[in-house]
Amino acid sequence: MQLPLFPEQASTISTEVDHLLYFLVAVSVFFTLLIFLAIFYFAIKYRRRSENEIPEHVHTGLTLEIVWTVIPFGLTMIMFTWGASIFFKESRPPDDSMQIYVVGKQWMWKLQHMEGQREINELHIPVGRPVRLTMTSEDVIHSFFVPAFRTKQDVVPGRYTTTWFEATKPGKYHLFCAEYCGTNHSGMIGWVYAMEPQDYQQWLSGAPKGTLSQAGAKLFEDLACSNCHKPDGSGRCPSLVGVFGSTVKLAGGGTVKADEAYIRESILSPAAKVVSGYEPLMPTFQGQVTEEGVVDLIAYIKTLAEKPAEQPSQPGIAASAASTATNR
Amino acid sequence: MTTAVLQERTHYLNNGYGLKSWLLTKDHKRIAVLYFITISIFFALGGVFASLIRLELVTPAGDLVSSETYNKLFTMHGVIMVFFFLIPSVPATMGNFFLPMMIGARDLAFPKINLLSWYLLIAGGGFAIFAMMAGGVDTGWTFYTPYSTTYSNTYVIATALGIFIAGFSSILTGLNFIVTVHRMRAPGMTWFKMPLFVWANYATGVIQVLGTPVIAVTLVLVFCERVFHIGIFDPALGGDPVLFQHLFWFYSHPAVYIMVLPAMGVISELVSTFSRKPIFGYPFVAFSSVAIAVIGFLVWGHHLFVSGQSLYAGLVFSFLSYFVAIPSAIKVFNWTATLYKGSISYATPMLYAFGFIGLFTIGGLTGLFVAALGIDVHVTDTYFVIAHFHYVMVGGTVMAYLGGVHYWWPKMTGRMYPEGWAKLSALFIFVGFNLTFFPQFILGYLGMPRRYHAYPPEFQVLHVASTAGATVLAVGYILPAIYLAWSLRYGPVAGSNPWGATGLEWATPSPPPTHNFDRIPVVTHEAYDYTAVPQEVEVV
Amino acid sequence: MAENKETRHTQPDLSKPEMRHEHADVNVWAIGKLAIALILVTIASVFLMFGVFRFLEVRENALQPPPSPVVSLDSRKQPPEPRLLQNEPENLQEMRAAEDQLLNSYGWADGEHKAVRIPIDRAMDLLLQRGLPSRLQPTTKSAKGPSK
Amino acid sequence: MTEHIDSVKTYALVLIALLGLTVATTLVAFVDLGNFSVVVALAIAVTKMLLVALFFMHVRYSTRLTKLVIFGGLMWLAILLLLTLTDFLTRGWMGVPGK
Amino acid sequence: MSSEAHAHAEETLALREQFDTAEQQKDASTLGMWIFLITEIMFFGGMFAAYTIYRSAYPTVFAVASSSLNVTIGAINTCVLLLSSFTMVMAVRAGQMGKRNMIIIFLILTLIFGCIFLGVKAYEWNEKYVEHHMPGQAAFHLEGTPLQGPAKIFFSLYFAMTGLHALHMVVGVGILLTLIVQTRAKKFSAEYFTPIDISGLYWHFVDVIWIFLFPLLYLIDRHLPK
Ligand code: HEA
Ligand code: HEA
Ligand code: HEC
Ligand code: CUA
Ligand SMILES: [Cu+2]
Repeated sequence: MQLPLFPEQASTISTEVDHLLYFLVAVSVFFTLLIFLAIFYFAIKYRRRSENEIPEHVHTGLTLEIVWTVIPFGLTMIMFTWGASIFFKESRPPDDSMQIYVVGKQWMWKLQHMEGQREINELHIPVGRPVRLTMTSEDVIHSFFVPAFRTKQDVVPGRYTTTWFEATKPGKYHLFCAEYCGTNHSGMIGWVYAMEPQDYQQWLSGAPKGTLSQAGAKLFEDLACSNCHKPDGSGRCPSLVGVFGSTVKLAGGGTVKADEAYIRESILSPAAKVVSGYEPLMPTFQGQVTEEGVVDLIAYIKTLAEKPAEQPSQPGIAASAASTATNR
Repeated sequence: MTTAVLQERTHYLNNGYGLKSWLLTKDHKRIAVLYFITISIFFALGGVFASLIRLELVTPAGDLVSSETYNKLFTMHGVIMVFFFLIPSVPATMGNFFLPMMIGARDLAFPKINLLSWYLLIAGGGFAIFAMMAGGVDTGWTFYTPYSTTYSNTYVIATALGIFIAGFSSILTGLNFIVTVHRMRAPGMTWFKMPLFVWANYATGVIQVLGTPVIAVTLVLVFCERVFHIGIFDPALGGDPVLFQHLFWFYSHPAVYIMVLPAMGVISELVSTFSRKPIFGYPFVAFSSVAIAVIGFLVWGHHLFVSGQSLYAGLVFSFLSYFVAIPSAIKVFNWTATLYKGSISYATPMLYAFGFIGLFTIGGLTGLFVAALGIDVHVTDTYFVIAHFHYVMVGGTVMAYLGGVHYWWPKMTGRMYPEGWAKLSALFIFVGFNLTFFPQFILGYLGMPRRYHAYPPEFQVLHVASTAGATVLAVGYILPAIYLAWSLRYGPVAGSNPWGATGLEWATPSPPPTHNFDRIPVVTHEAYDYTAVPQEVEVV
Repeated sequence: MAENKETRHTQPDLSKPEMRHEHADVNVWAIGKLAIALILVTIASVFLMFGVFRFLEVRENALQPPPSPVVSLDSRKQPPEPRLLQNEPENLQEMRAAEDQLLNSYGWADGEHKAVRIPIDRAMDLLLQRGLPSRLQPTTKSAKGPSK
Repeated sequence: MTEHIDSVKTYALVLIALLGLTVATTLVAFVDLGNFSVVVALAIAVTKMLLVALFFMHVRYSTRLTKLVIFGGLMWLAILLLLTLTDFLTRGWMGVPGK
Repeated sequence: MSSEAHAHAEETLALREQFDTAEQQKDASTLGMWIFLITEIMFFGGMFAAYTIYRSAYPTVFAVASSSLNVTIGAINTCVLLLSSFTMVMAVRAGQMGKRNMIIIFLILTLIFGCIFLGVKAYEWNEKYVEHHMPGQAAFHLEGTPLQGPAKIFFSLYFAMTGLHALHMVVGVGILLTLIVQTRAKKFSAEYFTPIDISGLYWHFVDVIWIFLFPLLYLIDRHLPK
């Protein structure tokens, strides 16, 4: 008969959230006891002795009112600032975090590692390394919730949302969907396996099928992106080399940072933001490419970078290996 | 005072018999009784759904009902309880009955519109019941898109239409209250001599008038999108589901204050009457009602912290959510201070008032938990939130509602309720309530998501405790239904002012005549002046 | 909330209808000022949040590990060869694929299109048929069938 | 209650002003003022609203309570628009998709 | 209210029993109507909020979609509605002076202008239907182009806002008809014309909504080439 009363602390943020919880519980217990004891004490001390007794008038001063306005206000400001700082930390993934793509679909979680591993309702991550999840949904709103990590983030169709965590304790933790999504909402659950780094590497090198960027390269050909987007940027379409992470000047002024959300938007609704100096020729690929496809394309576009000045290619196998590694 | 004497005197109950005299009445007191019967039925219905939910959750596996049925259960439970029981509960019954009498008016400003409001609630309820009979709706009471507009194939339109119509009932009641308070107070009844129950219902009227239209138009847009696939909230066409949540919660947070403010008004009356003392800091308590109503409109974003809303907006809404907590704090402290040096009686309404102050404090303080951004990320959409809002709605408003029903029962029916049974049921309710919902705080922080039909086995013990509490709570609620009905026939006849209260409504015989006052009362004393309590009105 | 100035000592003459309800209404001017104050507080808190946002951002950035020099390069360029492998399993797998491709495909082995590359299995069969160009000791016949 | 009765001339003048403003806003729309054109369009619409409200809806003579009610209504519309915009206009400030 | 006027007005005064004086009743009705108009502001406010968000999200698409609306008809329609407001206020003025036939004339004029407005609106909608601008239609005119999604949102907002506005106009026309009938039945006098007064408020309010709808829907960035 299990009766856990407090969730496991398995991520860097979980201890901070719990410290704020202890503070809030302390304040609440104090005020609850204050109110309950005051009621009981007054109810007993001033119980009605006779039916026609009229209590004498109590002077209602301003000071008391100010006191029990200022003190609660002070407490609430502490609660707000403390909560806001944790929220800020939770919303800003470290720059060196490991990228995982998550696609929520009615009643299952599809998770994709950059190395190509694709998991359903399971996520293997190394302990001690920040993991950043870029998530979207193919149908309704879901919500990626790992109680042991104290993190939750709605997964909204039509755009990307991000969450991150850094596991501190190896183990097997619940994964829930926390935003109602229909019939099997309570079935859209799974497990997060936090593993020691060496176990994780061992798991990783299991049998990777094609990596994300390879699948992206294939898609880039199949969808004929390549015959518009030439590496040298010739023709009437911009080159996509090195576009990821750069700031793009838009038609009609304004600039935007070319992150995953921008690339996704450029693929699915290109008319929304048009690159300055170009016509909105690009057709929408809405419906022709799945969310996973978009994720693969993004992974591929991330790898497009200007080839350095062509070195004399070393002969032999090494050359081909080195060259294949760069000419994607 | 034999029951025979009671029969002779004509009062609002025996002033005309038959269906027509009730269904076409313009008397605010009769309309209040019609509302009282309607919402009791809806409360029973919502309670049955709650009991089925609790029974299902006894076992980790979803084996009592299918998951589709469970989704319909909590949706109908939420919709019926919020829109058809709690929002009309205090304003439509006690507000309708006593607001005019408390300010010395003969009726509300627009009696015909008042009757129309009741018919709108019945029409709206009819649609919701039809939707329930025909197959139910499974979108949750929040109707989040794109599930409610594209993916759910249940009776969303019928339920949305029902809520749309019931919304206008709420708007018109609010409008009626505001105009009545401004234009129809008895001579001498200035704003600061009005009972605090009137202040609370006035503030509620302001929220009803300013908030309800926004959910009305949102439901129209959901209706259009579901029928014409036009795309305002459809992500595939570039629409933004978060915009629906903004429009929905712009109304739905102020709606929770529609539910709690009238209850706070009732508690101000009970605490003052049963400690026979004017409320401590009357202007502060009066002002805090209006402050809650106004600031309540600035905080809706705290339901969207993890929904994809920008972090900056999260900061703004979390900050303002703490502003709205201060007036509630002022009210709780002033009620407690009123007890100091009072002459406190333990009549049942006062027990309910004690229960309200204690449980509303716990519920409100947990509101501060979920208003903190760091905590809410973990506990949103879990049973922690379920516990928070049941504490303030069931532990708060429903308890105050029952306190008010018992307090004004002698005035409404001319009969006293049986004190012994009433105290017993209050005890059942207090114990059953805490046993039902306190474990849900622990479940919530453990990570048990809400709206789950099946759950991991380690949460079972807490769920079983919660279901056990629910049965005790159900017994607690059924008892008053029985002994109050019993008291209509056999209860001892009540005088015109059994509690020695100060309101103008106690200056009329019980039950009051249709025109309330033979002579328009002139108010010269301050509110809650126990040296000038209206004496027993001799029954002619 | 100041109500009308003169306090009501005399009993209102209820015969006249206008005297039968209270005329002192809410002090609109005071509420107007409150409303303005509320607007200012809301707008002030919206901008105050801007300060909080900046403060948290600066604090958070300070905690971040300093970005590696490579990243500061213009992202369009990549550092010269040889580069750290970012995704070892992927690179290993690609190298093997490239080798397999070389080993099992037809193609020109050199720029001047003189020599041809043939799949290794095919090459082994041909070698068996042709036998190895052994040195002059005729005595050691290859174990397998006749040389071609 | 002999409420003040306006002269036909006042109403006629207000009508002409309204018609004039309608023509004006239509023409101004064809002039490229960049994103300033929205401000101009709204300014004209607000002036037309004030004309209709003050003159045609007799707000000039109505009780101060009515004026407060109108001001309150517009303020609530502003609350809905402003606080919703604090979300939509600040998306992406964290440089992270979805925040 | 001089006492003898008070006595004379007694019989035409439909004074509800819960009110003490006619002035109290008129104030209450006016206040009640203004509060109802506030709920209408918030009702349309929800759609204005959606409009603001989507216009700031898709400025170019909204400009292109808005350019397909006929400006001249829109402007004419606005002027028709302003004229109807003028005749409505003249009717209220006639009510203040108790001139029954003037009330009827101006009410009928307002009714005519209102029907013209609805007629023009119906024509515009039909034209939109013919040109396949209705988002619900299968052959939506921008189908397949990248603008298709946001353009559907513009047109759904266009039809939702103008549709609900037209619905309010129809209700207004109904009110005008009842008023005309009641005036002919001599129900109103200089002392009691409140129904005309508050119906006037409603009508002017519906006009003000259109005053905002016209520029926001029809006049988005008209200076851009089509
Ligand atoms: C009667 C109904 C009611 C009331 C009164 C409240 C009151 C409050 N609520 Fe609650 N709430 C709901 C009904 C209610 N709520 C519902 C129905 C939901 C969920 C809807 C859904 O998702 O389905 C919800 C959800 C909800 C959320 C979103 C949770 C989530 O889904 O993530 C938040 C977040 O801020 C919140 C906050 C508050 C706050 C700060 C108050 C404050 O008003 C409380 C103020 C009271 C006090 C503070 C206690 C008294 C004060 C003292 C004893 C003095 C000491 C106080 C201090 C130190 C400040 N509520
Ligand atoms: C607004 C008021 C309200 C009230 C009063 C209640 C009352 C109760 N509620 Fe709840 N509840 C909500 C509002 C309310 N609820 C909302 C808004 C939700 C969210 C829905 C969603 O997620 O979409 C919710 C969800 C909710 C859940 C979560 C479901 C889920 O997420 O999966 C649970 C679970 O335990 C629950 C339990 C209960 C219980 C045991 C009661 C008990 O108090 C009920 C006991 C009452 C009875 C048993 C009635 C019996 C009485 C009679 C028959 C006599 C009376 C009759 C006459 C006088 C004629 N409620
Ligand atoms: C018909 C030609 C065409 C095709 C096919 C096409 N594009 Fe484009 N693309 C363009 C044009 C023109 C632009 C610049 C205008 C704009 O931003 O819409 C562009 C812009 C982009 C951008 C933004 C570039 C920047 O510098 O901001 C990305 C990313 C992109 N395309 C990716 C893709 C992908 C991925 C595909 C295939 C799935 C694809 N494109 C297919 C023509 C095309
Ligand atoms: Cu996915 Cu709930
Ligand atoms: Cu809320």
